[in-house]
Amino acid sequence: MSHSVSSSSPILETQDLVKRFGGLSAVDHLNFTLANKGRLHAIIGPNGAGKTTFFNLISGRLKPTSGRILFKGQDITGKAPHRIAQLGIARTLQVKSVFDAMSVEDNIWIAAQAKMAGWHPFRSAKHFLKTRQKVEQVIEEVGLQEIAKREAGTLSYGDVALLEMGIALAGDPELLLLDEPICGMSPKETQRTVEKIVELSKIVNVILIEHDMEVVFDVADDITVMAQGNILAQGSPNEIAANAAVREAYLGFDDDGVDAPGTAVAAPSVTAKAPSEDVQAKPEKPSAGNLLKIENLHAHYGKIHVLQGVNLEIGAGEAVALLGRNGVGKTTTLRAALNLMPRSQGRIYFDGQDITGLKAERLAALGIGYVPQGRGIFPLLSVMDNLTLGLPGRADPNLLEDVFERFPRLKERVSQKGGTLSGGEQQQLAIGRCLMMSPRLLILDEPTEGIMPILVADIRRNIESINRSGVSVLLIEQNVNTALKICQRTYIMEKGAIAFAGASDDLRKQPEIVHRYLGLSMEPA
Amino acid sequence: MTGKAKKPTSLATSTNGTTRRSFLQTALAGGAFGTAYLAIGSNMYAKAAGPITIGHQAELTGGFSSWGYWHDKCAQKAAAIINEGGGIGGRELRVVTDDTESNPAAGARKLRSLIQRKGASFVTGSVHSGVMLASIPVATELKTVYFSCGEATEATGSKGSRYAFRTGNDTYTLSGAGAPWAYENLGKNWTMIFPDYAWGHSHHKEHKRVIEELGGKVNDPIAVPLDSRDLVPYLAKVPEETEVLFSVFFGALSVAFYTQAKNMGLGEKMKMYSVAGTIEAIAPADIDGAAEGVYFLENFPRPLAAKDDEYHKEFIKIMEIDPVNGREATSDRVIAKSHAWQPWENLFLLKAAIEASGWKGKKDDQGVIEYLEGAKMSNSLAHPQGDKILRAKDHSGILDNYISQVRGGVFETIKRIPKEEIDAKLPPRFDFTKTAL
Amino acid sequence: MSEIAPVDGGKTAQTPEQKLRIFNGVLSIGLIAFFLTAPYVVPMITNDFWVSVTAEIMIWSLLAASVNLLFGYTGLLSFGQALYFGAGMYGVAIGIAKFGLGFWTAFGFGIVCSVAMALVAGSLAVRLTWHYFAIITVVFSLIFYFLALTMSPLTGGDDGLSFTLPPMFKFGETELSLTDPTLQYYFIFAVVAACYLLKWRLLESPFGRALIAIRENDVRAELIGINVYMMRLASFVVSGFFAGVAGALFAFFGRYASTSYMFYHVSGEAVVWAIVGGAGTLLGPVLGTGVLILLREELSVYWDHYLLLVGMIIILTVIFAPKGLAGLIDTIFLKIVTPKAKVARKSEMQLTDSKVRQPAE
Amino acid sequence: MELVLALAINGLIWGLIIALIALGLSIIFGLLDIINLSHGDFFMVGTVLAWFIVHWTGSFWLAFLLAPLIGLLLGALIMKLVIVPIKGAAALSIVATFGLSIILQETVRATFGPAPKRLLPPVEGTIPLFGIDYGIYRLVAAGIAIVCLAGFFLFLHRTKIGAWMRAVRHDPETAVALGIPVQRIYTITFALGFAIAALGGVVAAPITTVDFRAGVDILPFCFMAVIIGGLGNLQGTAAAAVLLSFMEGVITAFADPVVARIVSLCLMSVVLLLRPQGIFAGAMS
Repeated sequence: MSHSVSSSSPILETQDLVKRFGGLSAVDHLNFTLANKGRLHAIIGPNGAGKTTFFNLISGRLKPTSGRILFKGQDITGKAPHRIAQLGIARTLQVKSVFDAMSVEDNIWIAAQAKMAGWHPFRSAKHFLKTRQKVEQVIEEVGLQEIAKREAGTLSYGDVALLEMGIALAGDPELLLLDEPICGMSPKETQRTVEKIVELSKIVNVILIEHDMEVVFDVADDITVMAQGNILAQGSPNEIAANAAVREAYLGFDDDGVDAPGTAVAAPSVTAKAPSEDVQAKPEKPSAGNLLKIENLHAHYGKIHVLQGVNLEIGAGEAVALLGRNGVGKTTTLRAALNLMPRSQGRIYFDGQDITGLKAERLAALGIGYVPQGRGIFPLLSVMDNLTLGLPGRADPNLLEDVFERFPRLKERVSQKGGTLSGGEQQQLAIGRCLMMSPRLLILDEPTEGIMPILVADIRRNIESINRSGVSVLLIEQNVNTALKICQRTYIMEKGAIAFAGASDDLRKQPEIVHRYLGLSMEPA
Repeated sequence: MTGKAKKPTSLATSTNGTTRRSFLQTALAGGAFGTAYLAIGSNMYAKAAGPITIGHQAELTGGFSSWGYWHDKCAQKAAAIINEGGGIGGRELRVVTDDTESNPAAGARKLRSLIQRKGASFVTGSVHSGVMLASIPVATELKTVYFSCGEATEATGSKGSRYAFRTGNDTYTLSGAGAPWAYENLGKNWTMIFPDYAWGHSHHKEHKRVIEELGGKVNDPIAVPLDSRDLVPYLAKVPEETEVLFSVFFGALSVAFYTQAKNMGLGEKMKMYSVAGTIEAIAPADIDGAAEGVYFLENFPRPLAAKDDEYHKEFIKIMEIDPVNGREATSDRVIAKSHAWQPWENLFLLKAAIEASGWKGKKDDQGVIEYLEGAKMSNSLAHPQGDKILRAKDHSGILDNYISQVRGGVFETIKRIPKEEIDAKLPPRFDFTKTAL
Repeated sequence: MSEIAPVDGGKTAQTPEQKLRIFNGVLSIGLIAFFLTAPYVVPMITNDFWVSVTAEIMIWSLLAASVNLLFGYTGLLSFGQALYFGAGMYGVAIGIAKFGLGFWTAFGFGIVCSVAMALVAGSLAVRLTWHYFAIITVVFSLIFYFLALTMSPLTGGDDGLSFTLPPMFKFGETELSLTDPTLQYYFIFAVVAACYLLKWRLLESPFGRALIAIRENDVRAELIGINVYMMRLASFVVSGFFAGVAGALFAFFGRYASTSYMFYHVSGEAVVWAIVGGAGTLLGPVLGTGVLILLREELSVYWDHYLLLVGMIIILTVIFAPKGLAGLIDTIFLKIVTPKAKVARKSEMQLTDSKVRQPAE
Repeated sequence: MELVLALAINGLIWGLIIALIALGLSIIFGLLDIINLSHGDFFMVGTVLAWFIVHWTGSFWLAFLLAPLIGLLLGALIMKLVIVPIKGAAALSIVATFGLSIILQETVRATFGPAPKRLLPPVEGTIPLFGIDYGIYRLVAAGIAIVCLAGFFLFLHRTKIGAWMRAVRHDPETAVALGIPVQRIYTITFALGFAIAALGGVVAAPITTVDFRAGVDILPFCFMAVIIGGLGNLQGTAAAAVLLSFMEGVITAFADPVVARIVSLCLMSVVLLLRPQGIFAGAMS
């Protein structure tokens, strides 16, 4: 694989591109140039780096706040999406979506014919020979011949992804934007799709947003790393792999002194035996007996088999972390376990009681407190209402006092609306709200996400002290170090199943596992 | 009330025995028909050429269903009497009823249904102006005599035809009958308030013409949107100097009008005058005095006392209503008396026309039409509303009207306006007799 | 999966889907044959009345079809189709009664009125989707309903405007006019059939496929270069055209126009017909309109309060046959044809699933 | 000028009553995403219940208590039998509530009868108001409407169920996780929507009429208030109802009432096209 971006005339260029949502700059003075060379260009970056917003700006779904976008030298800033598509930029969406009620053929057909749709209202679609040839060609290119007549809604997830690409290709694009094409796929599907992407990149310019670093470093010719709406680094995979700033942005280790396991970029690659065996390995029984036990949990989002048999246990008084890259199914595990979404299979036990069929609303009373991702504060309700919402009757003044003692800020703002609090205060409120119900298990989904760094340590200390008071904790966290500090044991998820289970201390000693599942892990160049 | 009204009626046995029979015979004999058929017993018509079917297109559901119930009941009772008296020309009378849902589209369809599906040779039709106007072209095209009961004057005017008749009043005759009296006795300065659609505007136009011809002053009209529930904004616009507030509403809107006008004390400041349609199927008692003191132009006065004769008495008895309020004995429904007599009388009129013209089938329709044009009906059980004529030229009924006032929750009739007076004031404006069939 | 792939050589191995297509084809041909022969066949069985009911069902089904084109194929639920129906109806009635137009010119005038109305209203309405779209279509239809009501000298208001039919053709002395019921029936049949044919052609064309694509996924449609706004507008105008033709036909049929046909209840009925019949199917509107009108016609004979049953039937259909009668027929047919095949396919799916579940290398 | 003032005040008062009915429509829409075409009939059922209760017990004030309670029960029943089975599919809900509307009207016609009736106001008499005599009950009704509106907002903001309703509307999943019985809240909301409309029926019955078709006329106006106030925005709905009615009152003083109606409808189109979130959005939340 080769080096940096060459300097022929660019197919895509953005000049000082800015997109603000309220006060937040999702894309911040971005200058990006892509040469017209038929290379596979990957964009990576942590969540919220502005990658998808960038795609949305190019494809016209969002209008930039300022700046310009040039396609083949032509200014396309602010043009309608269909115009941009007609000019030759095709894209796929992060959440796979095709025309479900139409056959595979027709899906591709509609894309091939899109530019002329409406101009031949009386001529049967079947009679457009050129289009038919194009459709056949595309179907062959993406390898969907077998299932060309099937209705798109009945396809497997992997086939849908291929179809997505087929749809994108059918419009004869000169630039193809792929947004996490393999997200949520089974390994087999991943392999097939990645092969296809590589093939395509020989025909057309491809920009790929992807979280699976293995894939990115394997196939990309060039990589752009985005962070906070701008470019953090750009270069060949090797250059990126060696870039310290990138690793930090990615692994998100705190700077509070602990040795980040990611220091060893050149760490030896994980041997083949590690993952698959570990997946099946059941964690040892915790000493105190199981408080929560998740057995063989399966779940689907439409066609996507998101959870493929998750097993997880939490002992009484234990703090357990559930880690994994974006999209591996951590939040889904929680939602499925808490009966917030339908399961396909699996059993859940809480304190020995089978709660599998129980209504979600009953769980809180059993002692499961849940702080959802994004905190789930009700913005129009007062702080007091938020705190006492889940309680059956009046608030216990002692409990209330405890919560206020723990979070004095909440007491000051008790009659303010929840929506007016800062992120950190909202997090305090969300935790306090659970504590009001005297939980035995506190489940937190990314409690430090989007919180100012100063407050992160505060939240961490609070979780620790809650745990010390005897409440079990299940923590989903992007910030590996925070998680490892709080929790005695750790599970790592990969592709909808538990890939690693063990003591946090063990994990600290095995940075390569963290790399394997969470961070930059790559084959040696 | 059950749905049995919908079945074709044939009265197999007389429950009231001979007393009833003999009364009927006398009563009918007093009518305008020949007496020959009276000899024919009720058991004989079976031998004749089969039943004669007359369709009845009525508002059994929807906005006008409180009226439609009575139209249906009147038709059924009349048919029973006719059959009891030997049918029509010795043939049994079958009345088939179809529901218009108070909706013009359904109404026109039901008219086709009556004629084409159920084989009606003649139809007595709707009291809903929209249904009636949608139906007349259908009836004309299917060459079937059609009686309407609605008041829009177009039915026997610009939208009429040789086949369309009406024995009751329209806005033209209503204005000619009542407005001069009201002008003389109630006041010279008029304000008119009415629902903002064709029927209301038609009333306004006709009454304004009469009052202005008499030299009175008519203030700006107040048209109330049909979907209004709050009438105060409109009532507030009634000028102070108004002496007579003329209103035409129907159903809920008229109850709302009386209620709210009463609440605002308008009745104390001016005379309130209206037509019977406004208070059809509603007893003044049921709206708790809201209509107290209002003058109404009726054509079939509610209290027996206003037209105290045996035919009226028998009509009341047959319809099972009380002689003061017109309330049904078996329910709390109140008769829509000024309109519902029309299907009753239309059946008797058709009977007369059929028998007089020797009608045997469709081909003889011309004879029936020619009989109807200018037909005279006289006070009898067949025509309990009283003497009337069906004018030849404009196919309109000319009949006695009555001025009543609500006093102490009941109607009190103060004046009869004879049909001759009305006829003289209202020359026909159309002539259908020249139209080819 | 392979069972879906066409089997070379013989036609013996039909998939359930293929059988369903054939079944639907037979059903359609049967329906067309019925409509084609109704004026002769129906009186043999019952009487002339049902011929005119059949004609009326065809007209109303066209209004339901206009709802269906928007909702079933474009994903926009219009609650204001009565407006374009009314425009077509008044175009004809006013054209004949007030401007003295001939038969064909009045017909054309009615259609032009409705299309123009749809173009103006649609250019605003299709900026919105879903709830907002549904509501703004009602608002537009109410505005014009009230306007028509106030302009009663022109429209006749609630009492309506009736007119005498001008002749269709004149050959010297002989005049052809819709007063001949058979001619009227075939005129309505021809026009409605032409509209359905047009609808079918449109849906088979790139335009129709673009509409379905928009219904399925408007974001994706936009991203592959379909001008979603223009397509929706075009669909809106075409459906306004169908509603307008229906209105014009109804004016001819009744020799009458009235504002009461422009009220939102008429639009509501059309939506009910379309959804009860089966949104997104070509024949659904005919089925829904036919069944509901016939049901009302028959039930009303037996019970004063038959509307209770009509309401219940509507609710039950929505609960138990959310894809409408057409969908129900298809489901039943598929169940009869393929009890075994379905089971087989299911187990195969599970197999695939379990394969996927295995941990990968 | 006096007339304008009188009409303006009348508009205000009538608007308060409408606000009560529209509020029910708004909470059903806001929480359940259902366009309820039978809402006018919920109101109508309220007027009929009031009539029956007054005629059986002779007490108007009892109607205030009983009619909403019966409305609550009917609402819960309808939720269970009609709304839950269609799983909130919006297009289907429109059709289902259309059918429901037919059923409610026909049931009332079969039991109460087709003829409109009047219900005497519990308080009679008039007071002079800018040159017209104004029914005292209207002022009482406005007072009751204010109390009910205030009571409802208090309920929404001061009680647990109210807080739950607001929470569920914002984020049902988190609400469930906190132990809030979301399904039951949905049912309560629908039932409350019915109850409020029925209460509006009791208040309005002595002013208008008791009639099985009363809902048909009131529905479009309620929808206007809900849309102009912003779909699902409760305070906005109440404010819009009052504002619209006030505006129509003022316009009626100068122009044809249908013109006033058309102006309202045009205003509504503009709001939908330019500010579909309603004119009060932002100001309220």
